Amino acid sequence: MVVDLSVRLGRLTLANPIMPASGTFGPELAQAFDLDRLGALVTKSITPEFREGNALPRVAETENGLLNSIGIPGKGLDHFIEHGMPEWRRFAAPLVVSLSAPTVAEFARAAARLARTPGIAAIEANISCPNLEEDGRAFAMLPKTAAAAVAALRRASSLPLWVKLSPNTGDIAAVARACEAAGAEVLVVANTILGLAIDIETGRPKLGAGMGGFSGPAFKPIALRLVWQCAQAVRIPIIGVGGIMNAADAVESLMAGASAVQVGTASFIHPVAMPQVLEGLEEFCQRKGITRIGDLVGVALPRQVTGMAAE
Amino acid sequence: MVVDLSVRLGRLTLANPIMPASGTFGPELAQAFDLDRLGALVTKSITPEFREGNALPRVAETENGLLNSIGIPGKGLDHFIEHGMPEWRRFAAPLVVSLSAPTVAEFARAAARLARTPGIAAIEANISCPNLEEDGRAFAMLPKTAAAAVAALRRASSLPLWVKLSPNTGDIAAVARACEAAGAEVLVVANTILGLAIDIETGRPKLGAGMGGFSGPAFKPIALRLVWQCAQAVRIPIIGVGGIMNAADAVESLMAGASAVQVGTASFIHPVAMPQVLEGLEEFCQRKGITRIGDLVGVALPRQVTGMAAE
Amino acid sequence: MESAAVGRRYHRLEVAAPDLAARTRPGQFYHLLCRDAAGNGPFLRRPMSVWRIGAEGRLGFLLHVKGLGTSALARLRAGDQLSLVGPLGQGFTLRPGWRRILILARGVGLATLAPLTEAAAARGIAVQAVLSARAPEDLMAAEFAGGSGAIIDAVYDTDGTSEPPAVEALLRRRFATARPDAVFTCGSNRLFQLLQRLAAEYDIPGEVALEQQMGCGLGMCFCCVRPIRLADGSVAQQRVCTEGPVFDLQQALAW
Amino acid sequence: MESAAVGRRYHRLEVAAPDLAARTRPGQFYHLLCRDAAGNGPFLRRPMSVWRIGAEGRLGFLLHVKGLGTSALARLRAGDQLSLVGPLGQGFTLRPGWRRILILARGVGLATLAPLTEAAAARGIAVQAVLSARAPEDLMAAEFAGGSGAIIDAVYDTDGTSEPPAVEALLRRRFATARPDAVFTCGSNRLFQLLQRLAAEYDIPGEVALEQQMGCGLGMCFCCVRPIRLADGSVAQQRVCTEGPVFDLQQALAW
Ligand SMILES: Cc1cc2nc3c(=O)[nH]c(=O)nc-3n(C[C@H](O)[C@H](O)[C@H](O)COP(=O)(O)OP(=O)(O)OC[C@H]3O[C@@H](n4cnc5c(N)ncnc54)[C@H](O)[C@@H]3O)c2cc1C
Ligand SMILES: Cc1cc2nc3c(=O)[nH]c(=O)nc-3n(C[C@H](O)[C@H](O)[C@H](O)COP(=O)(O)OP(=O)(O)OC[C@H]3O[C@@H](n4cnc5c(N)ncnc54)[C@H](O)[C@@H]3O)c2cc1C
Ligand SMILES: Cc1cc2nc3c(=O)[nH]c(=O)nc-3n(C[C@H](O)[C@H](O)[C@H](O)COP(=O)(O)O)c2cc1C
Ligand SMILES: Cc1cc2nc3c(=O)[nH]c(=O)nc-3n(C[C@H](O)[C@H](O)[C@H](O)COP(=O)(O)O)c2cc1C
Ligand code: FES
Ligand code: FES
Repeated sequence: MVVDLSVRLGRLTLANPIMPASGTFGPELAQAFDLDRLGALVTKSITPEFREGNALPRVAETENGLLNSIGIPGKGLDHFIEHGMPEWRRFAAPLVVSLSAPTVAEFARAAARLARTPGIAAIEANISCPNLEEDGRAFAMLPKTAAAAVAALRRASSLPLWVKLSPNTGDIAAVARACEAAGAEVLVVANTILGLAIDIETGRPKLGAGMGGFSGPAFKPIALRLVWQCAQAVRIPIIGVGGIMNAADAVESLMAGASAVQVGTASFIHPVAMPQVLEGLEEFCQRKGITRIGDLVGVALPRQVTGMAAE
Repeated sequence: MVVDLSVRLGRLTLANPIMPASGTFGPELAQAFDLDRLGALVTKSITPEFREGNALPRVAETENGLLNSIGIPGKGLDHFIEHGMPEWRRFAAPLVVSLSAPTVAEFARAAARLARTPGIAAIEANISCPNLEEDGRAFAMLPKTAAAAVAALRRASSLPLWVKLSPNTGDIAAVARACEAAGAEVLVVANTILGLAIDIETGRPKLGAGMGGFSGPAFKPIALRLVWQCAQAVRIPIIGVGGIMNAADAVESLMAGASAVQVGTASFIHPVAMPQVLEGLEEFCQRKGITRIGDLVGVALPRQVTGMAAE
Repeated sequence: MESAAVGRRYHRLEVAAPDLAARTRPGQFYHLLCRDAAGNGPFLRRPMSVWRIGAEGRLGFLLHVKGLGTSALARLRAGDQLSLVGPLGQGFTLRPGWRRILILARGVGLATLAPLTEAAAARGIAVQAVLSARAPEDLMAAEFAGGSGAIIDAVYDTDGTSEPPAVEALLRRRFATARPDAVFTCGSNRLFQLLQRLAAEYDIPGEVALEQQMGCGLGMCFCCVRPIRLADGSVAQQRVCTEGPVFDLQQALAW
Repeated sequence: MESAAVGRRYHRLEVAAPDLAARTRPGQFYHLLCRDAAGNGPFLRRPMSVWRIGAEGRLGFLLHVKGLGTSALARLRAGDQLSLVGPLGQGFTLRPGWRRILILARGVGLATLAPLTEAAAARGIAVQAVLSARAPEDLMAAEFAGGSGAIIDAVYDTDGTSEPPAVEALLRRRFATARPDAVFTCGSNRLFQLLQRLAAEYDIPGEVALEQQMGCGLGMCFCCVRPIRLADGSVAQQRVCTEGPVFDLQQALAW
């Protein structure tokens, strides 16, 4: 049985619903498998200016999860367009550029630059990266600040606009609705949740920066819940991210209302995690007699509030 | 070496910092060990009126955590005072009554009743139980609603007032400060975080209620971060809750700024978890040459913002 | 510890625990930490009925190997440790003066009822049993009867004899011939409903052992409730781990 | 797979991997999934230097058994599987024309430098080594030298010979007598700083292999950076997994 794995995300149609999560991926992974098997490629977040990144160590593990405090280091937008883009353009899969900026104006200026750069399929606005200097605050913490950033991005560029939300907000549904209203075409749910680990021998936090972003399997039930809440709040498609390690996890995210999924931390443990998720997803559909991957989307949502396809 | 395990929590001094988390404990545990070894006893949340509880199943497990949607079932405050209290008064350890109510007025009325009931050492106001009918909203989601509940409770009763916060808020520090200002004597950080799990064979949520509260080891890095944020926001003592399975976890919570800890889910896996945590804590202090448990409190906090004892 | 497969889908596990065995009554359960020798297994414990209460101080469990927990238990071998909490819950009632009982069990439900059979035999109570299984190889009649001498009717999905109408006809014949003083069941919602109706019609007392996912197993969390019709006609959520797992046949509600 | 304890705190692990061995250069590392046969071990992979690149297609690692990852690896036995990603990173440089090199290693740092010793010997380059260890039983001179014929000075904490002033005096003597064309180090911040200073004074090129906690091991996450002084004098965060783990001795900064 042939399964139609293609997914429609706003103006884009992807060959399949599997793509990397920003910051956990790079052209380096082409050593492990053919990146053009992915539904899309997503760059690490690019900032307008050079950024040093956070104090060391930047990574710590928990029993079933990962804490990181990378801090979006990078050489800035000019360097990305000049040196990063040519590298990405070697691949045929649609390229999504993740963009982060400290202010609305800088977000808009950078988006305008990207819109003039050939070879970009969509912008993923990372309005959710926990800003550690402000105790984890980010645009995506409140509907108002999120909408302001999204509206400015919408005006600045005509590229498909994906918006990545934060699990650290107290009201994800309101933030999702505000982003939809401000012109987001796709919601990416979600970035890492703030966490902490302490080395009890030294009495110091395990990360140099203190707190960090928590990802991986331990985060999955929370990420799924956020997808489920957003799917009931908006009509635009959702990309599920958080703790997806295998095909069963991807199915769970689709059933919770995601139209596609991103795989992050899993690639650190198994560089071939993404093609494996893709194969497993196809096998699941075959076993269940599902001919279109879209038929899985949102089946677990409460019946009354969803207009989506159900079994 | 003798370790002084006693802790001061507002007006109360407890013999040691280990106590159960509300809803995961009952006099039934006396079959497993002598409950008077605990620093305090904490009842499941009592509501003014009879409550049926949520749909079934009410529990689901993840790789390293637990989802529950119990829904605070119970026979109400009258029944608790008449039948519950005599059972609790068989124990010598201080009794903390967890109280939950749907409105500020009902919270206050119930607290006034408890203040007139002999044998209660403190009230733990559960202003954080995710109210599933309102998409997880609770008093503890916002500083304003939290402060309103706390202020009313403060006026209604002269008992020591502990306030249990929610991890589902977007600004735990602001909620903590609001509770402190409104008269909370101790903060209990934190209740469960909203999560979801789906049975991919049936396409339905694993819990009858859909979403549920997530607890256990997978939740620990988040719970620790909340303790750490609150410890930097307020001067009143904090009780750390979330994912504490063993003594090392308890030490981590103390180092993050908690003065005492509550153990929840761990008791389901090992009914003797609490006395084991207590023994391990004492051994840790002995190995490290720490003579007062209070010397561990907050040692991992950023130096500049804490006035607490550090090594 | 003794560990052995039983047929294709079942497994028995026997541990030496003389103190516990002496305190365990038929129908009670244990909460087992399902971790294999390497420590792998699900996060929560699993409730398991006591299937054998050996005179030699052995405690036996009969598992339907189904998911994470039961498969971890089935990986245990002689010499491995098993962490168990129990005995827990309320067992079956055998009133003085009863001479004959009838047991209706399906699948692994027979594990829960097996110790009742032995206890009845020990008191000289005759046991008439109807066992339902997918196929003859799944029946486990020997695992059920032990040395109790119970008289067994077997019904199967494979030949249609386990269909409710066929079982109803069989039960009516047994009610007429064996005239049980009480009936007991476990393991199937359909059979429970059938037995509840017939027992009411014949005015025979009875009990049913229920299942429910558990958190603590100790009565503390209220995860494991089932709706039960109380004596006053009202319906209340009762804890399977504490008020149950054995409930009055007429008070239990179908699930 | 071959697995054996080395002394009290070390362990060697050798796997048959001819394709990988053929592509591996001294100083490179592999990212190992540290799961024992039962699947227990830490969440993240651990970077491990290649310690042996066997002619017979074997790849060897030498572990200092310290925490979750290394102890899970030390539990592996013949017949078990090991998931490895690599070879990764930049190896050591041996420039044509060099005749003599000096190696300064401490603890398990010698694992990283051992294949360099073998490679040097194969090119007819003489190796003078100073190995530092807690005590004679921790030295592992044989594990370091293999069949390379390296000349080894051993210094120990137990007799004070490993103190920086003593090591400095020893190094100055060796610089004078052995006149190395290049120097290499790994395993100690103090010894790195000492060698950096002396090599600058004697104007000898050198390299150091650095460590850092890793996320992906593939250059994607920027978890593993170290500050490195670039040719233009500026300091930039470089990835140990990609630009390293081997860096120019003068460009690396103390940690
Ligand atoms: C009082 C009591 C006595 C029991 N006695 C026995 C016994 O003697 N032998 C035996 O094999 N099993 C018994 N069970 C069931 C047992 O506790 C396990 O739940 C069951 O074996 C599945 O566990 P698992 O980990 O293998 O499967 P899982 O991976 O947990 O689950 C497999 C499937 O079973 C469902 N399931 C899990 N637990 C239950 C439950 N309690 N009730 C209904 N469905 C459930 C899950 O939702 C899932 O769909 C008993 C349960 C109770 C409450
Ligand atoms: C390029 C490279 C090559 C390496 N080669 C070897 C080798 O050949 N043999 C060997 O035994 N080890 C080597 N290491 C270190 C190894 O990766 C492990 O980190 C280390 O052995 C501890 O792992 P663990 O899981 O046993 O201990 P853990 O439980 O992870 O940690 C024990 C302690 O070590 C600290 N730690 C963990 N990882 C590192 C690190 N990378 N650097 C500094 N401190 C750390 C932890 O913070 C903790 O305090 C290498 C590291 C790198 C980066
Ligand atoms: C090391 C690391 C770096 C990350 N960097 C970024 C980033 O630059 N931009 C971004 O939007 N998200 C970033 N994330 C978040 C991931 O894209 C993803 O949202 C999160 O890790 C949850 O998914 P996972 O559990 O599959 O890893 C990063 C995550 C990790 C672990
Ligand atoms: C089954 C269950 C029931 C709970 N009931 C309550 C409750 O009634 N009141 C309350 O304040 N918290 C309740 N909680 C939350 C716990 O008290 C605790 O805050 C949370 O479980 C995190 O701690 P843990 O990871 O140690 O379990 C409950 C938790 C569980 C697992
Ligand atoms: S399982 Fe906790 S009350 Fe029954
Ligand atoms: S470990 Fe990820 S970049 Fe080096």
